[in-house]
Amino acid sequence: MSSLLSLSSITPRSWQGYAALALLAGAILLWPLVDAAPGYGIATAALIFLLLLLAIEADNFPPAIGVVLLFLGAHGAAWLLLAGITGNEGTARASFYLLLAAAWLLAWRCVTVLSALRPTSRWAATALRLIIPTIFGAWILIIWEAVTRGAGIPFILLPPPSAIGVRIANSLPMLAADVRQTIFKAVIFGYVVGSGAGFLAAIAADRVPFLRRGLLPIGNMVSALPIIGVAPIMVMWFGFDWQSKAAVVIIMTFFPMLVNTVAGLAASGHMERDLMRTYASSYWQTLFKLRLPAAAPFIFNALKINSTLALIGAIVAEFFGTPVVGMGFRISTEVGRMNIDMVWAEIAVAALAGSVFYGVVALFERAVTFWHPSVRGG
Amino acid sequence: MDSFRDKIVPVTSILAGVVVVWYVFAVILNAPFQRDLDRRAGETPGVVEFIGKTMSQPKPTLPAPHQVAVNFFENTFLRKVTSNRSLVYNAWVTLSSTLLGFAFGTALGIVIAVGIVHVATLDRSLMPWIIASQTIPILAVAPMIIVVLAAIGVTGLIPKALISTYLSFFPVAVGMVKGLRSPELTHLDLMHTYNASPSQTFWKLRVPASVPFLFTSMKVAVAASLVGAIVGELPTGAVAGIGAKLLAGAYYSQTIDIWSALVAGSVVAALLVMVVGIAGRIVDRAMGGRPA
Amino acid sequence: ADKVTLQLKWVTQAQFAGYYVAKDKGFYEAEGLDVEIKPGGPDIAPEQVIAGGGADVIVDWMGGALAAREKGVPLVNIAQPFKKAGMQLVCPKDGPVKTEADFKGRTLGVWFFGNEYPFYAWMNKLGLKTDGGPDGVTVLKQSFDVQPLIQKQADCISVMTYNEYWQLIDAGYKPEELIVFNYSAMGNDLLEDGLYALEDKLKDPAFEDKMVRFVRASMKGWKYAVDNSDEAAGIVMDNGGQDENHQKRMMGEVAKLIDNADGKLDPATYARTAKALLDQKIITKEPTGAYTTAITDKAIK
Amino acid sequence: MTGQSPAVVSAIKLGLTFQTNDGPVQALSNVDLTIGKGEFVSFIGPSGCGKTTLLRVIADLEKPTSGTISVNGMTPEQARQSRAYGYVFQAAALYPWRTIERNVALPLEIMGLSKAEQAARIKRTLDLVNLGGFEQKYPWQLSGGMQQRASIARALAFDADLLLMDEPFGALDEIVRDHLNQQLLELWERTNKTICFVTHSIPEAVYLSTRIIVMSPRPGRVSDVIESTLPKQRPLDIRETPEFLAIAARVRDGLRAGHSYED
Amino acid sequence: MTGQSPAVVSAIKLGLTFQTNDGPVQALSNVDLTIGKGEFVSFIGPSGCGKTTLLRVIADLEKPTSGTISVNGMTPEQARQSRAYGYVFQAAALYPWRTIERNVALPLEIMGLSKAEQAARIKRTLDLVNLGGFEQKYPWQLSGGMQQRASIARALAFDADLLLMDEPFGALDEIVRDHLNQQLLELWERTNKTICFVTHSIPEAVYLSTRIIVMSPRPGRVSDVIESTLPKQRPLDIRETPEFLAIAARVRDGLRAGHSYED
Ligand SMILES: Nc1ncnc2c1ncn2[C@@H]1O[C@H](COP(=O)(O)OP(=O)(O)OP(=O)(O)O)[C@@H](O)[C@H]1O
Ligand SMILES: Nc1ncnc2c1ncn2[C@@H]1O[C@H](COP(=O)(O)OP(=O)(O)OP(=O)(O)O)[C@@H](O)[C@H]1O
Ligand SMILES: Cc1ncc(C[n+]2csc(CCO)c2C)c(N)n1
Ligand SMILES: [Mg+2]
Ligand SMILES: [Mg+2]
Repeated sequence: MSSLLSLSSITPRSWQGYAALALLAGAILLWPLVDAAPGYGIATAALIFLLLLLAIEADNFPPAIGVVLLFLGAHGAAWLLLAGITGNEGTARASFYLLLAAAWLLAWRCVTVLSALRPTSRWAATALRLIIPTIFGAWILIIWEAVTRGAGIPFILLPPPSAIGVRIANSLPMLAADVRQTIFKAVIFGYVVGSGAGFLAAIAADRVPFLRRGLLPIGNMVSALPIIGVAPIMVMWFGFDWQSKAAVVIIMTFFPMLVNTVAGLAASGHMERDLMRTYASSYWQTLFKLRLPAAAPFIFNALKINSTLALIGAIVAEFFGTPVVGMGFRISTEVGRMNIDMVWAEIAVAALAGSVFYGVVALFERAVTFWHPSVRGG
Repeated sequence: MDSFRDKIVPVTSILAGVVVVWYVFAVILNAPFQRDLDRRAGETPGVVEFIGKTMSQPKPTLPAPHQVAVNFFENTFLRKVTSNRSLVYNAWVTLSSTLLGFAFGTALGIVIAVGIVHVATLDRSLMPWIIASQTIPILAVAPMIIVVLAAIGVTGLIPKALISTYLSFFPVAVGMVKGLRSPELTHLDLMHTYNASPSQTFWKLRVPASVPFLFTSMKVAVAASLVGAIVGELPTGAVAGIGAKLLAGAYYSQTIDIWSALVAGSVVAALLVMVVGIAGRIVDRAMGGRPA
Repeated sequence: ADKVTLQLKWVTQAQFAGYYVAKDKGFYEAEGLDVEIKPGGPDIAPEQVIAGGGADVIVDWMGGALAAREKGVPLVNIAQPFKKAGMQLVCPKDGPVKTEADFKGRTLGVWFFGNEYPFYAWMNKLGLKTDGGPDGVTVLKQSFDVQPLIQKQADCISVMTYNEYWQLIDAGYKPEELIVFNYSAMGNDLLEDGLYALEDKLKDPAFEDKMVRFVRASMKGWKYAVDNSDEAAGIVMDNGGQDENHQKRMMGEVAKLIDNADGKLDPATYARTAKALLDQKIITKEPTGAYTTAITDKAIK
Repeated sequence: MTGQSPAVVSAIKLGLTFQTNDGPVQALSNVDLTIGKGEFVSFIGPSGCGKTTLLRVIADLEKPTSGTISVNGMTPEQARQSRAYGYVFQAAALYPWRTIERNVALPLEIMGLSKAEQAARIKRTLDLVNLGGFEQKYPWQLSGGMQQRASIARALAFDADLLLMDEPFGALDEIVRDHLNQQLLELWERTNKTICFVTHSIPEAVYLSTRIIVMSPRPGRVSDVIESTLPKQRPLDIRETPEFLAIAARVRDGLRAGHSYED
Repeated sequence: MTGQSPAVVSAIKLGLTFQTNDGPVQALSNVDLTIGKGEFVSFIGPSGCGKTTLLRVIADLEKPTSGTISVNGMTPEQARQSRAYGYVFQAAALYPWRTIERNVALPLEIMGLSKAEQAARIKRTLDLVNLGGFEQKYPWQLSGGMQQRASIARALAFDADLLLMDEPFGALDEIVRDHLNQQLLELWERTNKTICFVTHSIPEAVYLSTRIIVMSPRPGRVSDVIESTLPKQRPLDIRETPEFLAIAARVRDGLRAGHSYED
């Protein structure tokens, strides 16, 4: 093993490999990894180097083995680096970051190799589609963890992801209650009603020229009713509970849908519209059989944008008076209590919920607009 | 599209309708507190007098349109535009960071969309995280952003503009990914036969084909940008801007001030969206767009 | 001159008049200091600002400061200009709540963001649950204004003596129509506006000296503000305060909380504050070294 | 034949000028035209002479800028609203989100026909254009000629008394074309429909029509009207008769006259 | 002619199957084909027999699912990358946001030609297809035939050694078609280009080609290959010679054999 990996025989095959090798050399020059007393054990440090060198060498193996080596090498080294920082917080030196950067480059190489794979089975394709963003995301977290702990960033400015994870695990019932209040009540209701209202307003404006001329400019004004101005008013009108948050979400989601539907209704082709004319098709028939299908890509655009806007809207609206539950309530309260890990726990849950929400909309989009060039593969 | 002249009558009549409804609601919403006041004062006013009183409270639940109009007029036209009580001044402060953030956001959104459309690795790895980033409640992180930026010496316009950027790049990115992928397959095939480079296909085909999506997204983005600028004014001490006016109004329950700041914000928003719309139409015209 | 950055807890208003007066009247300059005052805002946490290096000294409430201290930001109280609490709970006389005994089953408006500790300590003392059940109270997170009372969404709301209370008066309530539960008067008060700096920086004699001069000048500013409240309100207006009459009134009320402007921390109130926080598990262990009297001792002879 | 039957289309001094970015384009000028019930009229003329435009005016898809036109004794608009005609566009104009079957069903849905009636008509017309077996395909999965046939099927399914067909068989090979020509003639005889037919093929025009209208460009106008003397019954080999060839020659002459390049 | 000159296109056992929502469609099967330099090869066959698909495989727009193909001795991909061919699509595929002139300029911009050279080529080819005067129009302001001619001009301006043309003259009348046929022959003779030409017109195929490939559908395959015995010099009236008619008859027979309906 050690003869195989004697330094001189290492031959990278990618720029990431070369760069990683250079970083390794730099790390040796700038030894040690940390300033603090316990430091890294010799065995740990050697293992880190071994893993990284294996990963650098990975391209010389058959691709299937190479990918595994890259994956294990990069992530094993990263894990050892992070594990070793315990007890040495805030004392990391350049050498530590160089090794981390090397591991990151190798993970990048791993993702590049994975992206180039042409999986044969559906199952493998799905797995790949999940693995790639996961590695990408994992590295955001790894770097975050390493920097916050390595540099000793104060906990109340930015807690490390591990602390956030622990907090999530310990506060599941509370998070669930907040999600129920904010997402299952305010967001979903507001999203449906707001998007629906924007859609209907666009249809009304399209149907009645008088409304088109009058409603659209006024619709534009609704676009930027700033949430901080509107939220207190909605609390005044609809009370403290989720109804006022839903009202804010309605206002926020209305405009993107209005604008996109109006644009989408103009998107059908001239000849297709002429065809409908030759059938003396009524307004509504043309709408349902031609113009709405042709508008679908635009409408889905709005639905996607709204899926994240609704979430922001509901959470922020809760900064302005709520019962003592809800994601926004928790965030603003826990900031005041310096429980920043709880704040990030809520943010993580929001991000997860938002991604799921968006993903569901995107799946619908693929199913409904299968015929559009952007889905057929452009 | 309709000429400006065609719009005047519909816009004014719909606005008139809004105002009427607004008055009705003002009376309804302000009535309970007025009744409380009268009861404590031991008065029993007649209907007309009572309605009059609901429309002239200093801190009404819903100010009557004329109260807002008067406040708006005073703060817009009767103050020096350099005064920090002038709505024009405050609107300008907000507008400047809106525009900067919008420019950043549009550019960033386009860059991300281009990356996603052209680089398979980015398409697979970046998009989920961009979506996740948008679900982070901005008002929660805005203070931290501003604190961190202030700590490294970045203050003033930039931090506010960055929050606008954060909110506005997403609609552009989503719309442009769709738009850049929207060219007809035969049009792409044509480029293929010319062995056009990706950048040539991009400039000569994908970009023109994405224009309808781009301008639609930019309308949403400019509105989001304005919201971002207003939100960004709060944690920076809320010194000036529409957000500062809103906050001060809220803090002192000056509902009339809040509403006139809201009106100012809405007018700015409508103007911005209209400008983007007009720009879109000019571009469409220049691209030989066929009248509907 | 030595640069000092002060981060306030809230927007520019007479609550912070002392610092603005000290700056405008040249008291800081006289101590060889160049002070920058950063106004706060909703959801801006001064603890974060100082941890991020954005300020040398902050105005904060004791609850927030001790919580931050446990989370690794070693804040130390170096002076306590506000001797009494300005927070109180008010209920309209024609409402259901007349005494503490009436709270059960009622809805109460509370400020969060670290300002909720006195309320929870009080409820704790009264033995009332706060989970919204029939034999407890329902808590609302209250926003900036007094609308919940006007809208009758809450039976009682939190106000500051120097601020929201007057908004109620402006809204047409007469003082005699309001029932007031003042935390100081009930002996439930937790320490409000104090000055906090980082422990490790205080170990540096030069910094400590800077803080001594800063506190001395600030307290001089407070004294001046208390003595000349209208002029102080004017200075606040000059620095971006809103609504002159309101600031004048606020200055008058704030003056009542200052007592004699020596900035000395009352150990008894400190102990009560720390205990209340411990009881509510806001902090988990008895804080040590969370305040020092060294600065005020040197500043005010 | 023109005189006795009631006029289905009647145009007097019809003109249409398009305004474009670089000046007006006179697509039609001074077109006088009367088409009687049951006629089969072909329009032939150089590319860009206004054939499509004329059909579009009849169909109320374009408003004339001068002159008058009536369809079935009404304005084109009223005629359109009474669903007086079926139109086959020069391009197929199929909806990409509908299968071939659903594309043909489109006009039938709009007319509100029963599901059973729809299914019957779809089957009949798709078989007619030889697209049986492609019902479930999407338009982009068909070849160019198949798309065009699908669009013909769609128009035939509509089953109006007046058929406006703009180069329906342009993308089809001779064999299919002959086949469809015969089918069309048969349909026409059986149902006594009136057909306006744009084509570029002289034999096709002569073979199908009772009257051939030759147009010439810039500005688009009628330059010759040729009444066919062929009998109503037309086997395919009628195309070799001297009578047929004589008419074809006359059409060719008219066409050539309208062209700008003489070879 | 096939044997001696180097093969421009050479396909062996080429097959292509599309996967669709309701099962696979075999568009090409077992196609063997060699096209030499300077040949003019026409493809003719019933609608949907795979002509377009074959051209698209040559052009590297579609990957075969079996067999091999080389273009200019390279893979189709390499050939495409060396800009070996110009392609005229069955539909015009003009960019709606470009004027006719700019549409023709598109390939020239991509090749990086000088402005002057671009202008010269644009003028030459637009004049060739008789679209002078329409430079500043947008596609939707042109008639169907004019759009098709613009797309031909665009391919000719590209000026590659191999021309792939998918029914380029489908929407044109006889006169223009004759004219363009002659122009194309002249260009071919002058430049010794290799041309693959899909058409539905038997006379056109015979008139133009050195070889005619008859295809038949389901699955698409080559059913007959007819070498033309006509001389290189072909005046229009060669179409009345018995030799010409004999070839045409043979093509017609081959075509008919591939059709499912016999009349
Ligand atoms: N929408 C339009 N705007 C401007 N000009 C137009 C428009 N439509 C057609 N034209 C012009 O009108 C003239 C006639 O066009 P039309 O489509 O009627 O020709 P056509 O006889 O059908 O030709 P083809 O046989 O090529 O289809 C052409 O010169 C064309 O450029
Ligand atoms: N993208 C596709 N997906 C599925 N099937 C396709 C696709 N493209 C073509 N086909 C099928 O392949 C067969 C051959 O099509 P192709 O377009 O090559 O025919 P063609 O000979 O060009 O016909 P035409 O003369 O009508 O243009 C047809 O049956 C068609 O339905
Ligand atoms: C978000 C928010 N938090 C707290 C208060 C209450 N408040 C008003 S003044 C003041 C003193 C701060 O030094 C406090 C706590 C509020 N209005 N809004
Ligand atoms: Mg036409
Ligand atoms: Mg084809």
